[in-house]
Order: sequence, then structure tokens, then C-alpha cells
Amino acid sequence: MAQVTLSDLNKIYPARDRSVHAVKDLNLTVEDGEYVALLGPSGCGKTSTLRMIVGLEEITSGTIAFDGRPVNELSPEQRNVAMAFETYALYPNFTVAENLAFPLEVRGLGKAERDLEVARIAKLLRIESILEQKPAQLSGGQQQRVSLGRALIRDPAAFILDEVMSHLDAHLKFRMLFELKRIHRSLGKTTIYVTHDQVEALALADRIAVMSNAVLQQYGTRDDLYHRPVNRFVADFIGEPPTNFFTGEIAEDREGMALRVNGSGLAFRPDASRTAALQQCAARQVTIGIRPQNFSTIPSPGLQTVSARVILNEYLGEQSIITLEAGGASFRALASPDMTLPRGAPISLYYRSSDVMVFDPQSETFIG
Amino acid sequence: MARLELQQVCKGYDRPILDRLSLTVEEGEFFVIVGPSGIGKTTLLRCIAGLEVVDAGRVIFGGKDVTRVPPYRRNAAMTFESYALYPHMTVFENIASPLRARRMDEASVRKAVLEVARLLRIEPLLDRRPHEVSGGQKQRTALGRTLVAKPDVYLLDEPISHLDAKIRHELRRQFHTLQELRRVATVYVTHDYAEALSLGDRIGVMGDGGLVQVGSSRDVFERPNSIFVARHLGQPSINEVPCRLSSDGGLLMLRSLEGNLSFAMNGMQRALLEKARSDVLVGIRPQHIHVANAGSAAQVDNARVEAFEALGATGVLIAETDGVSLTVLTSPEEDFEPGQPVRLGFDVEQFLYFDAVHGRNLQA
Amino acid sequence: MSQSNYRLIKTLLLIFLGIWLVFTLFPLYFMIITSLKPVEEINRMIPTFWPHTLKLSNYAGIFADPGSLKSLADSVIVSVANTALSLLLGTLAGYALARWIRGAAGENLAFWILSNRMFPPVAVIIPMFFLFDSMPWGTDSYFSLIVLYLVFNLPLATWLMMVFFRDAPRELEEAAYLDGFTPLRAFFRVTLPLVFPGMISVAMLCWIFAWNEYLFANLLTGTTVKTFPVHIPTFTLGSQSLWNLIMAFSLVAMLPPVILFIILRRYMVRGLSLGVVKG
Amino acid sequence: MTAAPSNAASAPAVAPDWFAKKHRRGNLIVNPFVPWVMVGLPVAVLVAIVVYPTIWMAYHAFHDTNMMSLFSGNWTFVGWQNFATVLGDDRFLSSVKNLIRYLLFGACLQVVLGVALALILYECIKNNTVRIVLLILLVLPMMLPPSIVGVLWKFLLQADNGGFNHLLINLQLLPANQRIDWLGTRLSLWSITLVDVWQWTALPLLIVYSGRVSLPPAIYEAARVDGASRWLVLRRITLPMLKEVIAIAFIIRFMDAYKFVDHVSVMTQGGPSESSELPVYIAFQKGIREFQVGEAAAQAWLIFAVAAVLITLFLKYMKRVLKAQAIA
Repeated sequence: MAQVTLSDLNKIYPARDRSVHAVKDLNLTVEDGEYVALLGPSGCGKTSTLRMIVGLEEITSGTIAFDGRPVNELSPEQRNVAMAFETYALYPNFTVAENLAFPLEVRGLGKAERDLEVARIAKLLRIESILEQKPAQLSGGQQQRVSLGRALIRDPAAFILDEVMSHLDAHLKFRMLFELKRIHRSLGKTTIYVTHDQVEALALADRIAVMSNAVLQQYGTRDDLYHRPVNRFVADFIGEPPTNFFTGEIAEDREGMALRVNGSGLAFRPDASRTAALQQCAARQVTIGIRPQNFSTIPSPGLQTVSARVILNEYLGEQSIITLEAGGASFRALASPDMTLPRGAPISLYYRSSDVMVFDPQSETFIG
Repeated sequence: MARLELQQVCKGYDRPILDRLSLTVEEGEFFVIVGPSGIGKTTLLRCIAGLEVVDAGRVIFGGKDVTRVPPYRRNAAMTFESYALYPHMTVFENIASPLRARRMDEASVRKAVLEVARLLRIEPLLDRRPHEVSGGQKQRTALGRTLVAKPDVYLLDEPISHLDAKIRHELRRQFHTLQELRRVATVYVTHDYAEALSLGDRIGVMGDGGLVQVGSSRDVFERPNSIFVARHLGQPSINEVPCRLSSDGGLLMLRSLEGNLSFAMNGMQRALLEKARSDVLVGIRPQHIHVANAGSAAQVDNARVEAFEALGATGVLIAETDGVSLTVLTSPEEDFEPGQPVRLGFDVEQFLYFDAVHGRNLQA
Repeated sequence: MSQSNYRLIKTLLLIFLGIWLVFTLFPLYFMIITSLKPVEEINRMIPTFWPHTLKLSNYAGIFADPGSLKSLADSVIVSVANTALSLLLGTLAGYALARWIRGAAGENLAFWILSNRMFPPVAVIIPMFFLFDSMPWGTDSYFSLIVLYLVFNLPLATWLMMVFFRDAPRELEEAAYLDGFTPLRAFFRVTLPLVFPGMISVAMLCWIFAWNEYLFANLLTGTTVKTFPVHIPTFTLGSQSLWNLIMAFSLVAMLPPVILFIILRRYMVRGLSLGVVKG
Repeated sequence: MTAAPSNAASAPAVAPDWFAKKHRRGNLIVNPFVPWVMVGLPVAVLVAIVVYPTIWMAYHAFHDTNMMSLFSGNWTFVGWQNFATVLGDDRFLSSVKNLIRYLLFGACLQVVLGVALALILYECIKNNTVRIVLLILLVLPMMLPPSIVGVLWKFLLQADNGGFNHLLINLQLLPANQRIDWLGTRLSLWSITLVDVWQWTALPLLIVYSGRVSLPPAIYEAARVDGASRWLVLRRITLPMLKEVIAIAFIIRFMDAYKFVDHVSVMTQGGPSESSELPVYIAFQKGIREFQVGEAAAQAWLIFAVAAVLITLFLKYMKRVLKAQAIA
């Protein structure tokens, strides 16, 4: 069990023509027993960070500490971390049982003890029936469980999971989300989970660190990222279907402040706290963001209205994604699948003014 | 003249894959085939394209029997799951390839390729090679190569399955808006039910041997003809509760075989269920169960949370009640702790009833 | 294993590597200096490891000798012709085996073809000697060597081309058919460019084997046709071998395969391991 | 969830009619005749230059063919007599003993050394450029024409003023007044084996090195995180994963060595006094130099039969390896 602290962490890959700064001044604390996701698009530096935590990569500058004790100079083995790899990295010449037992074999445990532990982990992961098979005979999902098992068997200070679900199909992924959560609950170990898939991160992690371009953008809970993204990147990266963005300007009318979308009659009304924030800042031009799921087709008191025409109604079974057009601006909203919305139909949509996000168009930071 | 017809098509390798499959895709129709991986969707496309010979049956393009015509004379265009872009050629040359095959003159080739590239917004990439462009751009290049050929049939094999969720939204929209695809018959293969429901004018759900159900998006999702179809469409999967009909003091009840869950039936359902004459498999979509307030109809009070995950736009709750585990779709904003008691409400009129032996939908 | 223990073992291993390197390179070094020494220095009782005089006159002698030049030319003719023939037939058959002849029949055929490379040529050469002897071209001809080198190069080329064609994704070819290319055009437009690096490596391997071949050339030819390995023993003065000339000539003759190997090393591993190791 | 009913669309238990009686329809792309023609060409060539001669040899193995009878065209059937002569011939039997010694020490030593050197090179030298340069230097001998290698070593191994003896003297490994007669009766076969090792250790070295390079690095990272020592990783992971590659290198070397007589031919011509003769070499001598065609044929067939058994076994193994590779 350990608290993991990264302070001023940097990673530079030297190259003859142009060296790559893969991680820039990263500060991050993962509390003991916490489940943290490192989330970002490919090439954002999350994998380099993870490899430095494990000890597979030299640290260019900064400190990594486990429970306050710097571990920069320690080998992966001495750090006592366990890792599951994206490609699973199972030993192809070993059976599943031998793969699971290898970390114990390394530590010189006897055969009987190893068998006992393997049986325990196999039960936890529900892979008892494949213990005698070789990795090549297993499906992707099974291989993934075995690689998790090899990490779990060691009782380490922290678990590091690297894109462990990226090669699973949707159904299996869905089931594994619940499995991973169940396992984490039953073990209560510090876990760092690296992924590019926001759904996985949101579903599993207590806190999420969003990275982009080698820099940590935001570190917070699901609620923070969803409702208070620090910048446009986070607002865009978190959430599916993608967030709607408009460029617009701040205007005042009889009812108070309005955010007018450029080149269209469309306008959004911010809530009181945002209005205050916007009045503080000098900019008149803004980027407006609102999530498709924050539009509702059912009127209710206290909601604001926009009118639009349906361009496209995508029926997806559990829900529909409608693409709308209002005065030249196009955006998406979620709707109930029961609604019949033919192309060109007029529709009124309702939103809470607190769901309107406003960003500075230049710096792309969150204004309110 | 670009209607696609398959008559009694059969194909097998070490086991039968397509068993007497018949299908007509009308001119301008966007037909989506959805099914689990390895079921033979790609084999079907390859039979239409002529890359595989059918063991029996006929393939007809616009009234012309092409069963024995080689692929290079069929005038069908196909995108491959792997994109199959020529690595040694630029994006331009890849798109131009079908025109080169027709020995078109250079000026016309240029014009046609630029037009397609503009349509797909890949003009800046024309001089690059496939390994220098992103996945979404590769997909567009592959699509461009088919569009430029102006074929009689479009065959699209899992075109966007391997891309990120965000790009998939973008490209789905592209398929909706491409007019060229509406000119002739298009067959689109996918394993993702959401893609199928979104895109298909009609959808064919494929099982072992052939199409299990063909119909509109709403047909296959809301009125599946079998438990196989219901099970394959929808994430999270439909709840399946095997039940037995029993009468309880004049009241007709459906009682779960495992555990102790029961629903009271109204007259119409009763007439339907009496047809079954055996046990019934009740299918309940996760969105037809909700966490309810006191007082609403058809509810259970003694459910307990097993697990909860807040996903993107939805939350998924797994609850246990009377020995039956149920998946429930909720808002992602809510939070549930394992062990917490919840009250569940059911939209009983949305339940699906299947024959417990053959899996047929009893309402069909 | 402790850290210092590991250091010690590593040092010992590196020393072993160094000794092997000396053992490997010493003969080559000795060959080079010998080729630069005058005859008098070579014939001394104690050979010199640091030659007193170095001169290029041995090489000048080689290049001025029509016999030496002709033997090199003969080697070029035989090896290039044989390589071209092996590559042509091997590419055709490799393609057919990789793509069109499926199942056990194709596999067994491929392994039979490969097995031809492994058999000792002793059962081949004696009958061929008598057969060619009775033919108008005779044993001592370009033709006999070009054909007989097929015994080992044709199986190799066929097998390796099959491996390379199998590696080239079939879907690209199929995409070309759907573009409207006939099989022949698709082959030249799509498939062949994909296996081009493989063809280079096959060509180089076949060429090196043909260039280096000694046994057949020695048994069959020697008068009208005389490849370089057969020419080497002729550098004598009475019963005395002219080592300086032999070494100079050998160096010239072995340079082409060495240079090719250094340039194309990456492509050759696959071929040298019969396709098992991906280089 | 309890056992759900089977898929509505599950495959029928009995295969449908059309499947039971379907025949292979080939493809629509090329005429099925064409591929067979493409394969037919090299097969025809191989039949002409390999199969036909082999049958010719089989025929003459049972006849008393020699130069005279070959040209006059009359030879008589002698049954197994040629085989009996060969198997009763001390020269042949001693050459078989030579061959076994040569294969055992030659091919095996090459593979062992090759594996060791390849792994030392990969594990102990971290600089990539240095590694590649060393690899090229170590592998050079393999590319040289064997005839030149033979000549070079014949020159080096001369007893009196040979470079090798004097190198040993200079390194103080040999007293200055002593000379080793490398190509004499006692050592000639060992010297040829040594030259073989010098030239051909490169092949297993190169193959195993490339095999090691292509092993997935993630597995080694996993082993590092698991805390395995280098020795354990070598013993439990690297060597087992290279098993097939090493075996293939051995097969290739073994079969090449089995038929390889270039060094013998150049360096000793089987001498002195037949001390370095190998069966293949004798067969050539008998067949082409002495024109004892019948006897040579019988001998060639014995060599051929042993090779056939070995090749069958080896190819079976290779088939398995390639199949496993195709799956992975």
C-alpha cells in the first residue's frame, strides 16, 4: 500500500535533430488506496509517466516518491509495483498457471505455496478452467485477465494498468469494467490506470488526470471534469457524443446577458454565477460549449429554450442523437428514441443555464 | 438499374456459413448487416464482390446474373476492414486506382480524384502515403477509392469499427450525407448495433447461416423476432428472466424460475402468453427499468445495488431483487453504493416475451 | 545474483567475445597483408605479421592477367544467368503456391521443392556428368553450370518467394480486382511492388550461392569455362603456390558477396533461415 | 442468468443438402489451370535435374556399370552386390566414422557457439552501432566462397611457415621450436572441422541474434517488473522462446554439413592417406574420377536414403514451427 507522489516530473527523450519533451513539470499525488486514471490522447505523455513510475524509464528531472520516500534510483523490483501491459506481455512458453506463478517463482516461493496463490487469484479472476493452457490458445479477454492476475498475485505497493482494455470488444469491455471495479473494491490497493478512453476513466477512477501535449491539464473527479473543465480541451475530450462548441459574443438584452452565436440567431443564457464571471472579464468574443445530453425535449420550469430544425435523427436504440440547425449553426442533442423527428421538423430544446460553459477563444481556458 | 439480388446463396468452408440466403437491396437503399464477429458477414460481402464463389444460388446486379463473373468485371466497389490501401502509392494514386484500371486519361483522373477528395475533405493529404495519415483519414481514402469508381454496388466492410468514438460520430454523419451512396445499392457490414441502427434504411441481423431478421431500425430493436436479435442489439444487453406462468387467486402472474420475482399480467398479455404453453423468457431492456419513487406501478421495493458505473451519457446499475440480477440504465449523475436498497419500476408494456425453447418472439 | 558477480561474468563473456573476434578476423587480416607482400617475404621461414613492404603490384598482376579476368567474367555470367532463371521461375511458382494452390497439396508440394535443396547433390552430379557429356554442349559449358546450379537455387527461390508472397496481404490484391484490374495487371501493379524487397533478398542469396559454388564447377568444368574457384589453384610456379597472387585474387573475388551482405544484411536473415526468422 | 434458450438461428444439426454434396468450385479470379502451370515449370526442371538423375543412380546401383560398360552400353544386373561391396569397404566405413565425428563436433559446436555469441552480443553490448559493426565482422566468414576459405586456411595451417602456428608461437601458446602438423594424418579432419566452425558459426549466430532482436520487449519489461534476475530470464524465458529458432539453425547447419565437401576437397583431398575422407567425397571420386559408376551409385543411394530420413523429420518439425508462427 502506498501513496504515490510525482513532483516536478520531466521526461525528455534526447534525439539528434529534435529532442522530445514527453512530460512537462508534472505534479500529481495518488492517495493510498485511491484509483486514479491517467487519461489523454495518444502521444500526450501518459505512457512515459507510467513507465517512470514503474521504473522502466529514466527520470530526466523531478522526483517520484512512494509514501514520501523517493524511489528515483530504485529498480522496478525494489519499488514493488505490479504492472499489466497493453499487449498483455504473457510469457508465451508458459502455461497460464506458470505465468501467474512466475513473480512468486522469482521470489523463491515453493511449489506448494505458488499453487495455492495461483488458485486464489484464478478464483478471483474466474480463470480456473484455463490454467493449463498456453497464452496463444486464449482469447483476448482471457489473456487480459491472466495479465491482470500476474500483477495481482504479488501483493505490491501499487498497481499500474496500461491500456489494459484497449484490445477488447465492446461487450467484453463493458463486463470488464465491472470486474475491475469489483477487484479494486475487494483489494483496496493504490491503482494507476492509463487509458485514452474517457468512458473507462470516468467509470473506474476516483480521480482522473487529463493530460495533453506533455502537460497535466486537469486533475479531479468525474464531476469536476464534467461540469468545471479547466479548458476547452478537457470539455471536448470528456463526454460522448462530442460537446457542441460555438464561437459567439457576449450581448445584453432585456432579459439579461445573452451569448450570441456568430452568424446565427442562436443565443444561450448563462446562469447568474457565470454572468458575474463574464462581466468581470473584458473579452466580448467567447467560445460557448454545451453537451448534447444537457439538452432536453421536455419543458420544465427554470429551463431556457432554443428553437431549431432537425437535420438528422440517428436512432440508436436506447437513445437518439439528433443533429440540429438553428440560424446556420449546427449542433447535436440527445433525445428519447420514442420521439419521431423527421428531417426538417421544428423542435424546441430546453437546457439548464448552469450547463452552458464559456471559454476564452484565445487561451481556451474556462471562464465560467 | 442497380438493384442487388441474392437468391438462395450458399457458402461453406469446413462448416456451412451462408445457408440459402436470399436478399434484395433496392436501388438507392442503404442496407446494414449487423451480427457478432465470425458469423459470416464478411464472407457474404466477399460473395457479392466475387472474391469468393458461392457454392449454390445466384448473385444478380441490376437484373444481370453475375454469379460466375469475376470480381474485376462485376463493377462492385468494396472497402475492407483493414482499409487495404496500397502502401507503395500516394493517397492520390490509391483513389485513382479504379480509374487507372479503366485506362482513363490523366486529366479526367485528376478531375475525378480531386472532386472525391474535396467531398471527403482529404485534399491536403493527396501526396502522402497511407502510413503517414491517421486512421480516420485512411478510412476516407479507402472510401474515396470506392466512390470514384461509380460502381453498381457499394460494399462497406466494418468501415469505422476501428476508429475512436469521436471520429466515429463524425464519419457516421458522413455516411448519412453522402448522396453518391444513395444512387445505387449499398451493403454495409458492422458488428456495432448503434452504427447499424443509425445508418440502415433496413437492417439485417445475421446469425449462424444467414439473416435472422430483416427490417427497419425500430423493427429490429423494438420488435426483435427472436432472443438472438434482442440479445445482440443493445448495450448493456437485454435482461433475460426465464419465467413460468401461474395463476394466483384468479390473477395471472409471471414468476421467475430462479428467485422470486413476479409480475401481474393484464388481459392482452395473458392471451399472448397462453399461446406459449411452456415457460417464457421475458426480455427487459435496461432502459425499461428505472429507479422509482414510491407509488408508481409495477415495482419492487426490496432491490439492492450490486454495482454501479457512471459511463459517458448514462449510468449502469446492477441490482439484485428476489434472487434475480437486473441491469438498469440510469442517469450518470446519480450515485449508488453497493448494498444500498433501491426501489425499481418496470415498464411492463415494453417487455418482450420469447419462447423459452426456441427463442422466438411470442408477439411476432 | 549480486551486482559485482554480474559484472565479473559480463567481463568474462566480453573477453570470450573478443577472443572469438580475433579468431574470426586474424585469417582475414593475414589474407590482406599476404596479398600486399612480395613473394620473397612470403617464402621466409617465419611469416611476418607486420609486413615490411606493402605494394599493390600483386593486384596489378591479377588485373593484367587475361586468365584471371576471364574466370571472373565466367563467374559473373554463370551466377547472373542462374540467378535470373531461379528468380523468374521461383517468383511464378512461389506466387502460385502462396495464393492459388491451397490445402495439403500445395503445402506438400512446397515442402518437396524445399527438400531438394537439402539433399546431397552426389546423386545428381554423377548422372548429369555422363548425361551432359553425351549432349552437344558437353559438361564444360556455361549451360551445364547454369542449369545445375538450379538444383539448389530453384528450391530456395521458390520457397522463399512463397514465404514473401504469403506475407503480402491478400486483401491488397483483392482491392485491385475490385478496382477493375485483371489478375495479371493486379500482380504487376500491387503484388510485385509489395514483395520487391523479398525479391532483392532472394536474388542476392541465389547470386551469392552461385558465385561461391565450387564443387560442381570443379567436377564439370575447367577448360572452356572456368569460374574463379577453379582458377585459384592455377596460381603456381612449378610445384610452388604463388600465395601472394592467390590471396590478391581471392580478395577481389570475395569482395562482391561481402559488400552485398553488408548492404543487404537486413533482408538476408529471413532467407538464410528459410523464412523462419523475421529479420 | 439461467440457461437461456439456444440461438434462434443456431446452425442446423444436420448439414444442409447443398453442403453435403458441394464440390470445390475454385475461384472466379484465375483459371485453376494457370497456377499449376506456374508451379509446373520449376517442378519439371527439378524432375529433370534431380529426380531423373536419382532414378538413374538407383538403376545403376544394381548394375556393374563402369566406364567401359557405360560407353559400350552393356551392363549386367548384379543385385545387391554393389551395396555389399560398399558396406564391406573399410575406406567407406572409416569415412562414415569421419562424418559422424565431423557432424557431431562441427554442426553442434557451431550452433552452441553461435547461440552463445549471439546472446553475448545482444545482452552485453548496449550501443547499437557497436553491436551492428561487431555483428557484421563476426558474420563475414559465412559470405566468403568456401573454396577461398579452404585455400586461405590451407595456407595458414602449413606446418613450417604457416601463419597459424606462428600466431600460437607469438602468443606463447606453442614453444618456438615446435610445429603442429595441422593437415597431417592425425589432425586433418579436426582441422577441417575447425575451418568449418570458423566459417559457419556465423549462420546460427546471425539467425539467433535476429531471433533475439525480434522477441517482444514488453515481455522483458514484464520480467523486470516481476523482479526476475538475468540468469532466470535467460533460462526460463529467452532460451525457451528461441528454442524453435535454434532448432532451425541447427537443422540448416546439419543438412549443409552433411553434404558439404568443399573444404575437404580444397584442403586435403581426403588425405593424407584417407584420414579426412567423407562419404560424399568418396562417391564423387568413385563416380567421376574412377568411373566405378555402379559402386558410386550404391554409395550415393545409401547417403541419399539417410538424408531422406533426416530431411523428412526436419521438414515435419519445420512445418510445425511455421504453423505455430502463422497462428501467433
